[in-house]
Amino acid sequence: MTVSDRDERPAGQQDPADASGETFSQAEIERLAEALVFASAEPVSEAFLAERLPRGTHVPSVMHRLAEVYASRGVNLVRSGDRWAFRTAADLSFVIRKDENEARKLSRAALEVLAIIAYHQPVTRAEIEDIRGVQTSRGTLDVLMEAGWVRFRGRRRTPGRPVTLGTSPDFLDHFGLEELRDLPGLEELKGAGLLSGRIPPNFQVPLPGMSDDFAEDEDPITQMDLEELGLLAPSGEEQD
Amino acid sequence: MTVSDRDERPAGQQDPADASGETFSQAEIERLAEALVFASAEPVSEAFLAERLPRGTHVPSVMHRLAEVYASRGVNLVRSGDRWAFRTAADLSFVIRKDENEARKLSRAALEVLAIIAYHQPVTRAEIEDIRGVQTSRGTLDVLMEAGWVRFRGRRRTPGRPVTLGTSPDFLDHFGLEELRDLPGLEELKGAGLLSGRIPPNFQVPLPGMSDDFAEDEDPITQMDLEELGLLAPSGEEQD
Amino acid sequence: MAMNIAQGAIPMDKLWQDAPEKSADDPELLIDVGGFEGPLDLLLHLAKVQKVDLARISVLALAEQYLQFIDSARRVRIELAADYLVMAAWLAYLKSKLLIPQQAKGDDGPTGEEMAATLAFRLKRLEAMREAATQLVNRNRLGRDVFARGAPEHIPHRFKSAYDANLFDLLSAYANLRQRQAVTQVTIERRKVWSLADARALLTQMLGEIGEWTALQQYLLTYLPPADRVTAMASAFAASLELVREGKLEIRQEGAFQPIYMRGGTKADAAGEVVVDGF
Repeated sequence: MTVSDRDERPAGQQDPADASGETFSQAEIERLAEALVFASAEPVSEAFLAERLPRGTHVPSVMHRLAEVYASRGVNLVRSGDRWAFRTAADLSFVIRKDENEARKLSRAALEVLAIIAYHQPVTRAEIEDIRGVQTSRGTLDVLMEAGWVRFRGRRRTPGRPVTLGTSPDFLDHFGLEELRDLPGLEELKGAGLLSGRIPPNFQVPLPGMSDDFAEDEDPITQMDLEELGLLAPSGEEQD
Repeated sequence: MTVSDRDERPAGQQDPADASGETFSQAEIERLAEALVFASAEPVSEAFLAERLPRGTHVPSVMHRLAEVYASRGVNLVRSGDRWAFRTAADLSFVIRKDENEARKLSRAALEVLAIIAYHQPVTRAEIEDIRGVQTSRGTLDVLMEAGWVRFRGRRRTPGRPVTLGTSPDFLDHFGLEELRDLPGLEELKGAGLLSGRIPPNFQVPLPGMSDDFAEDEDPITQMDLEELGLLAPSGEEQD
Repeated sequence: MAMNIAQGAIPMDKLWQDAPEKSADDPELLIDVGGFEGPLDLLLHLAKVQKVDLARISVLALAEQYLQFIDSARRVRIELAADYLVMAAWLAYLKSKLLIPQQAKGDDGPTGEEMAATLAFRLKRLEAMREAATQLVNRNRLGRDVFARGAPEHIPHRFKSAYDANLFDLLSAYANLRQRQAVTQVTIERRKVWSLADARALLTQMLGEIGEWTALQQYLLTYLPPADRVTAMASAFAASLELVREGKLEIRQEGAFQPIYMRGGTKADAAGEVVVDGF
């Protein structure tokens, strides 16, 4: 299927280094230089460019011409030492710098906990630990709460009345799901190659219900509960 | 985590969007847009640009103008979906191509499944299997998902609510498509009814004769043919 | 279904080079049928080798070739995956329908010609997708022909959230976790058994377009290796009952030990009717 690259090249285009017979226009050489600097992960030396540009090209003059072209643009071609690179124009760096706090990748543990909460909700902390076989560190749930994907749903009507966790509307939004029932089931996970065939016959993937319905053995969480959990200041001091 | 952008901005520099008093020239706006897209390796969405360009900027027209400016250069501004990116010009691939970062090779099956998903989306696994006449091996979809080209789209509103698959924005970016409508041959395939699950009404199949006769330009398959195809052992070794 | 095809197995020609050393009567010989991706692929290949234009293909001739191929393969005891055999059964049925003039029995099921058209359509569609795939992969691809900024200065947020994760990450994490917990010590022996799900899929596949009473199992059994027959029969029967319950299938049997006739049900969700006269 992958045809040799050389065969795909439009006829008439030759490796510039070999193109002793051919002459490249000024514009062509600039295009080449521009593309080389753009695609490079590091500033590009003039020696590197000389190797790739048509034989006999006077690299410094090409680069200086290019730098002039870009001087008035939002991106400049700048030289440091004998190496060239594209950089955002200094006066515009504020638009770029804005984004320095980049989205962080969720840790594997956080992904696991989030997925369990999504599929098994309403689920208690103990149940999450049971499924994962390890204790969930405090920070993991905090991260998910902070991301706004996980919420306290209610309390299980069992001894100790453990808090149940579920996903939030933001979770659906972020992961592009219309509703919880859109989470792929066993067959689909298998089909996508995510679950291998080596699973026991009684293996099941729960089908989460609608996010807002309370389970039979679940009570809505109350103001009192949140206070008890230390999640809200005692009432009276409540803001808003 | 996400500190408000406003607080981080160096004093004296105002958000262009808030600079109600200030007017930005066309050229300034283009410089900003250019800087924002140039700085990123990934395509940048028009929504992202709209947030950062002066209020009231008609982003698509700015981008189209910029794209024209860059059309003849070694680096082009290209659209994929509602996102924009700078990419080296395709005709320069021969100088820039680095052997180390060859694009990943897809198996024949994966490529076929990818094409089916692209042309038939939203499509269920069962439909893919119907088209290929074979089960999709475990891992094929996995490869496509991991490459980031295929995603779960949703679920079909039919019994069993099968998950539907489609392509991702990265698919467009990778294959240099502005939008799905630009898939090669899409209109012809649609016109020929080959993207539907049913036989198109105008689909003509010559009625086979009521005998074993082969057509004029047709020979019966022979033992020799099967050997040639490598499907059978050379005769003589035949068992039974 | 494709369980009998070793994934990425040795191509046929390689296989034959070793053939003399191999015990010729080894019935467990697994092959990648020349690298074919299922019966449709094989059919498409047969059509191409015969230089038959798909637009004017003779389905009957193609069916003949396919059946000859399967017969030849069985003669040399090549174990073929179930899909190939099901297709053989279906083509044998199609052939019989094409050769025997249609009797006006008031059947509203598709004629042999309609079935042939369906097959031709599927082949053409698959071929079109192959062609599309080739065109796609030969486009200027990012990282091969076209390159992104090598030294990006920022990454625009895809999401508003401060955390980045996509559905695929989430699902893989979940699947891996559950799998890890589930299969710690469980090893399942691979048995030569047709599961209910297998049988169901096969029946549905075969019955898809058949609207008249047909003794389908007979076609099926002709093409199954003897060792598979009992399990295939049992599973197919169980699966057919399940399909009847769902209204996707009707079955009829004249008497005990008589052939079981089946035909596609009328509605997918209507209650099915079981007619078992013999009991």
